[in-house]
Amino acid sequence: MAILIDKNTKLVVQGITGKQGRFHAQQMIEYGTNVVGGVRAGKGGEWVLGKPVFDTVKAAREATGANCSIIYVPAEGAADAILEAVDAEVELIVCITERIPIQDMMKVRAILDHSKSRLLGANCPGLLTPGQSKVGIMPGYIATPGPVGVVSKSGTLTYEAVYALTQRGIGQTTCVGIGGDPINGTSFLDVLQMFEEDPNTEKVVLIGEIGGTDEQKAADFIDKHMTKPVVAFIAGQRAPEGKTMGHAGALVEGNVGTAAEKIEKLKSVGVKVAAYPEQIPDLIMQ
Amino acid sequence: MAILIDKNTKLVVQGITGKQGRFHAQQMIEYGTNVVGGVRAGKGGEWVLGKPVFDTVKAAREATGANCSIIYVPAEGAADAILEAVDAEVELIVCITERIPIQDMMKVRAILDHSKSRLLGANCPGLLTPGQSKVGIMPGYIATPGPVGVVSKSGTLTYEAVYALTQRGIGQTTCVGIGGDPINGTSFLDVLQMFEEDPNTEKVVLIGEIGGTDEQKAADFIDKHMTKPVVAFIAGQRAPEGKTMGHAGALVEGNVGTAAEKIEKLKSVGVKVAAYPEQIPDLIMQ
Amino acid sequence: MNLHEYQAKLRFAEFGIPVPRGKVAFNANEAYEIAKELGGVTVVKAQVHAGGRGKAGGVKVAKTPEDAREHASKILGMNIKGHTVNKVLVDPGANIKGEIYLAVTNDRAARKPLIMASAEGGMDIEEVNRVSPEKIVRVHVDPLIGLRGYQITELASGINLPHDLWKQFEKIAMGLYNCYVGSDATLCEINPLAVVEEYGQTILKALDGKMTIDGNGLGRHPELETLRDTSEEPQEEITARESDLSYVKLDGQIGCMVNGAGLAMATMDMTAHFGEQYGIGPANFLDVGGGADPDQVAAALRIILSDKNVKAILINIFGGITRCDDVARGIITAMSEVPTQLPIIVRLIGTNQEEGLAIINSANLTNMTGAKTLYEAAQKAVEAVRGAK
Amino acid sequence: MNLHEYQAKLRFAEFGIPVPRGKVAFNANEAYEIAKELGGVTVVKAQVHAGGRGKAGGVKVAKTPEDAREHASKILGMNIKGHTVNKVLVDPGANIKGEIYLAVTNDRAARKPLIMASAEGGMDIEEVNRVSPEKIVRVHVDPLIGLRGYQITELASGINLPHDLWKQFEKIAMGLYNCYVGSDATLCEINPLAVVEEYGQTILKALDGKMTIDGNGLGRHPELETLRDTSEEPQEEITARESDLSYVKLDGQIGCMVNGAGLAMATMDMTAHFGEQYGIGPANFLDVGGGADPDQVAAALRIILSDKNVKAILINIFGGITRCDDVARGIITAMSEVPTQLPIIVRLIGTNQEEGLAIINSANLTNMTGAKTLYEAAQKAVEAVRGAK
Repeated sequence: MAILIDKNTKLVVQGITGKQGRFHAQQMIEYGTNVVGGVRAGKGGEWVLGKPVFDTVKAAREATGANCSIIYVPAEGAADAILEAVDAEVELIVCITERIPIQDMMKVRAILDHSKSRLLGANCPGLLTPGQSKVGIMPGYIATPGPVGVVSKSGTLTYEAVYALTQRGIGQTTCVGIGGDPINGTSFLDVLQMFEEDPNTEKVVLIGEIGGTDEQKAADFIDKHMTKPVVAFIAGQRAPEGKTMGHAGALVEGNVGTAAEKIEKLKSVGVKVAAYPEQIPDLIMQ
Repeated sequence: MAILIDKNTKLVVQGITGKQGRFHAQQMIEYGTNVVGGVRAGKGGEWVLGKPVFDTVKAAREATGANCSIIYVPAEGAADAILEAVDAEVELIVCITERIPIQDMMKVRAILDHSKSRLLGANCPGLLTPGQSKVGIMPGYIATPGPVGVVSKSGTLTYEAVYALTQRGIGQTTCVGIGGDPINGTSFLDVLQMFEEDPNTEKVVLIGEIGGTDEQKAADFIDKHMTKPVVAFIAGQRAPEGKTMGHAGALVEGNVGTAAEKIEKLKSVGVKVAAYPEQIPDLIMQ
Repeated sequence: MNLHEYQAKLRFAEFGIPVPRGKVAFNANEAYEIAKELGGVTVVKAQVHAGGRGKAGGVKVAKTPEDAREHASKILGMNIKGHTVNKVLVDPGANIKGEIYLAVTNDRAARKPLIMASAEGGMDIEEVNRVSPEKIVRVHVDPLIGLRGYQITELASGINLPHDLWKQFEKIAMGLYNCYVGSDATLCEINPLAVVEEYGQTILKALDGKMTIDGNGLGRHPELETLRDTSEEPQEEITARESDLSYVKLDGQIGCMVNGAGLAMATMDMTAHFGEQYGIGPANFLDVGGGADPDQVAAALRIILSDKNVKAILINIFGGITRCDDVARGIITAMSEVPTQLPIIVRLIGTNQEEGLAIINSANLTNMTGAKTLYEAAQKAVEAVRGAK
Repeated sequence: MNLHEYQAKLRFAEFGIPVPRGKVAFNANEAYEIAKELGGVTVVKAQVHAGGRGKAGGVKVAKTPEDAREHASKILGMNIKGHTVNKVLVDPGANIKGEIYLAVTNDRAARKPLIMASAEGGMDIEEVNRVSPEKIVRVHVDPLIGLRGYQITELASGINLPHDLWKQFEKIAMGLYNCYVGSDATLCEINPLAVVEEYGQTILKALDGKMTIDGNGLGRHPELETLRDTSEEPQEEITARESDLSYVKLDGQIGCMVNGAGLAMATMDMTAHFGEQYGIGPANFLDVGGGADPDQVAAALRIILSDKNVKAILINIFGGITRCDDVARGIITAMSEVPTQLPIIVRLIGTNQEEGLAIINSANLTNMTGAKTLYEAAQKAVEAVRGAK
C-alpha cells in the first residue's frame, strides 16, 4: 500500500524527447516504473527508449490507458502542458518544471479546481513509492519500503531526510515532493490526509520551509484530524525578510511565513520538530 | 406548490432605477412579488418604490437575504450583471435583457457551470407562479393557479397560450419563459425535469420554435423520464433557411433546427403537437 | 452580418494569417488594371453574399489581364441565387499542392467555440460532413481559457499535416481564433487553407475566407459595422433595422405585423396554413416589439406597404402589460399617418381586448376589420387576398 | 524585480492611469532645470529600492527651482537602509484634497489576484492593516475572468468614494489590474491615489507608485527587463543571476555552496546554530542547482570569494542522480580554476559518498577537509572561522 502511485501506475512522459525528459524517463524505467509512452508534438509515431511517442496527451492516454503524467517541458510551455493533461483527464499530473510564472499558475489552479485531475508541483522533485514506482527525479536508491510517509517542499533536503531514514533502517510508504512554488497543485494538507488514510503509513515526516502559511494550515489539520505522529523540519530559520531563497515561494513577507512562526505552531499541536535534518530519524524512532 | 419561485421568493431588481426596471418592479410589487430591494452602482442608499437601493448585489443580498434577482440592464452591461449575481451566490438569476453578444453568453455559461446559481434567460420574459410571485415582464392577469406547467422560448406566444388556458378555466403551476437566445442559462430539459418532480403539476405545455436542438433533446427526455402528458407547439414552420426570425436563436442552419424536424421528433415520443396556439387548451383537455 | 470574401481575408491578415495580395474591382477595366499589376495568372471571383459561386460561374481563372477583363465583365451583373454581383476580387493565381479546411464557429449545443479542421479542404464541408464526418477533426475551446497550443497540435496531428507545416498552421489557427474572438464572429472559415509553392517555399495561405459577425456584438467593433454591404440586403430590411424592428422579407401577399418573435412566427405559419391551397402566404416576418407604440406601428406599416406584393395586412397584437385599448388608439394614429386602402385585419388580445376592438371598429375605417382569434384573423386575411385577386 | 517609483508611474501611464508629469534627475542641476520647466512648487523624491524614504529625509517639497537644486544635492548620495540614492524624481506639486490606497497583488493563500482599496491612503498600509484591517476593502479576482466592473463598484462603495469620482476610479482600477496582468507583476500599488484639484477640476492621480515583477514572467516582457537597476543590487547577486545560480548575500563569514534550495537553507541554519555564540554565521545562501557541474561550482566559488567577509567555505552536496565521485571530481576541477587558501569543508552524501570523500581527501589540498554529516560540516566550518580570527 502507498499513496498516489504504486506498481499499477501507468506513466506517460510529457517532453520525453528533451534532454531532461529522456534522461529521467530512463531512470524511471530502470527503477521499475511502468512508463507506457511519451508525448512530444510533432514526434508522434517515433519511439524513445522502447516506448511509443504521441503528439498529444489525449492520444497517449487513449492508446496506453495512462493514469499519470510527468512534465519535463520548459517553463514557457509548462502551463500549457499541465492544461493539456487536465484536458485529457489524467488523474495525477506531476510537473517538474521550475520558473513557471505565478500568473500562469493562478490560472492553472482555477482550472484544476473544476477538473478531474490532481497536480503535484510545479517545481517539485516528484514522488516515489519505494520498490514500486518512481515518478520524477528523486534518486531511487535513497528510499526503501517501510512505514513512514514523507512529504516535503524541498528536493535535496527530502533526499537528505529520506536517505537518513533509510540509513537507519527506517523505510517509507511514499515520499512526496510538493515543490517550493508559492502556488502549487497539491498542499501539505492534501498529502497529510492521504497518509492519515493509508493503512500502511504509521508515522509521517513533514519538511517545510519559510514562506506562506501552508505549514500553519498543516498544523491545524494535524491538530484536528491526524492520529498518526508527525515529525517536522522547517528550513530557513536564518533567512532575511524580503529575499527569495531559491524557491519562488521561500520568501518571508513582512512577518508572514517565518520559520519561527511555523515551528512554534507545529510544536503547539504536538509535532516534534527536528533542529537539523539528521535528527529526523531520531525523532521518528522516539 | 410550484417550481423555481413562490410566495417565499425574495427578489432584488438589478437596474431598478432605469425606465424598464422601475416600471416592471412596480408591476411585480403590485402582483404581490416580494421585492426586497434594487441594485444600481452609484445609487446605493437611495429608495425607489419604497425599496432600498444598493450599490452591489452582494450588499443587497447581505442586507435583505434575497434569493432571486432579475436583470434589467442594457446589453453591454448584462453579462457583468449576471456574473455579479453569480458571484453573490444568488440562487435564481432571471435576465430579461436582449441582444447580449453570444461570446459573452458562452463565457457566462462556462462560469455558471461551476457556480451555485441558476440563470433563466437571457432575452426571456421571466416566470410567474400564479397567485404567488411574478419575476419578469409577463402580464400577471393572464395566468391563474392550476395544474398545468408551461415552458416556452417565446414571450407573447407564451402569453397567448397561457391566456388561452386561463380563458378555458385551466390554471397553471408555473409559467417559465426560457428565452430565445441560442445560448441561455436554463433549457427545456431543466424545466421539464422540475415539472416532472413537482407534485402539483399534472400536465405540461412546451412552446418551442425553430433553431438548435433543444426541442429534440426535450423529446428524448420526455421519452425516457416523463410520466406526465406534454402538449407542444412549435413556431416557425414557414421560416426560410438562414434567416434569423427575431430571436437570435430562431435560425434554421442548413437543415438543422427546422420546425418539421422538431414536430416529428416530439410526435414520435407521444407528445401532442398543436397546429396553432389556440388549439393548446383543446389538446390539454383531451 | 456576413462579410465578403475580400473583407474576411483583410480581417484575417490583421490577425497574422497569410492571404493573397489581390484587390477588388467594381468594373471590368479595374479588373484589367489589377490583373496587370499582379502579373501572371489571376483569379476573378464574384463578391456576393451567396454560396455556390463556383458552380454558378462566378469564379474564373484568367491567364492574361485581358482575360481578367473579359471574365469580370461577365461576372459583374450576374445574378447568383437572387443576389446581383457588383464587385469582383482579382487575386493572384497560386501553385496549389494541397487544400485544408479550417474554421472556428459557435457550437450551440456544446455552448462553446468549436475549431474544426479537415484535410479535405476546397470541397463543400457540409458534403464532407455528410459522407465522411470522421474526416473533420473537431476541438472544443473553453471560452474562459481560449485556444491552447496542444489543441492546435490535436488538429494538425488529426489531419496528418506534414510536420514542416505545423509552425505555420499553429500561427494561422491561433490567428483565426483570435480573429473570431476579436470580431465577435459566429463563423471564421478558411476554405481552402492552401498548401502553395511560392519562391521555392512551401507555405500555407488562406485562398478563400468567410466571416459572419454576431449582430449583437457589432457595437464593440465599429470598424466592422462599416463593412456592412447594404446593397446585398432588401431595402425593407435596412429600413426595419434603422427603426429597430425585426423584419424578414418573404414572398407571400399578407403583410404581417405582430408583437413578439414567437407570435410573429405563429402568425406567419397560420396564414400559410389557410392560404397554401390558394398560393397565398405571409409577405414577411415582422416583430414590432413589446409595446407596439404608434411610432413603431407607423414605421412597420411603411415597411409592409413598400412591398408591392402585399395585398392585405394582418395585425396581431397581444396586449400584455400594455392595454389593448391603448394599442388600438396607437394603431388608429399610425393609420392616419400612413394611409392605405389595402384590407387590414386587426386582432387584439389581452387586457381590455373588447374595448380595443371597439375602438378599431368605431374608427370607421372601411378597410379595417377586427378578429377575435388568430385562427379567425388568418382566415380573414387569406379571404381578403383572394377577394383582391 | 522591483521598479523605481518613476518607472512604475510610467508603466501605469501606459495603462491609462493619470500620473504627474515629473522627470528624473541624476544631479542637482538637472533637478533645478526640471523644477524650472515644471514651474511652481515641486517635490524632490529619492528613487531607491528601500521603504521609508520620507522618514529618512528622501522626499522634500521645493518652493523654487533653487530649492529643488538644494534638496536634490542633499538627497543624492544619501544612504537609505543601505541603498545609495543616485537619482531623484522631480514631480510637480499637487493640491491634495484626499488620499486613497489602491493595489493589486497575488494572494498566495487564496491562489488568486487580490485588489485592495482603502480611504486611508498616504499612510503605511501595513500599519492600517494592523490597527484597523476593516478599513481595507479586499476583492479577489478570478484569474480566468479578470476584474469586473461590479468588483470595482464594491471597492468604490466600500471606501465611500464620492460618486463623482467613480468613473475615474473605475478606469484607474481597471488600468491597474491590466498593468498587473500585462506586466506579470506580483504587486502594483498606488499610494496615494490622490484626490487633487487641478484647473478647477477634481481628479484622481497616482502620486506614488510601486511595482514588483515576477522574475519568472520577465521573459514575456523584454521591455521590463531593461528597467532593472543593477546599481541597486549587490554585484554578487548580479553575477549569480548571470550564471543561473540562486544567491542571496548575508552578513556572516561562512560561504555556503549547496545543491538545492531547501538544503541550502538548512545548511545556513546549521552554521548559525553552531556559530551564533561566537558571532559567526552564513555569508550567503547559494543554490548551485541539481547537478553541481564543474562550471557551476567554479562560478559559485568565484562569487563566494568575492565577498571579503568570507573566512571559510562549506560545500554541501547531495549526490542524487549524479554520483558523489563525479561531483567530487567536479569540485577539484573547479578548485584548480579558482584557487583559494581559505579553509574549505566538503560534505558529500548520496551514491558513492565514500568514493567521493576519498577523492577530496586524496587531492591533497591542504585547506580542504571532508565531513560526513551536515552537523559535522557546520561544526568544522565554525571552528575554521574561529581559527582564522
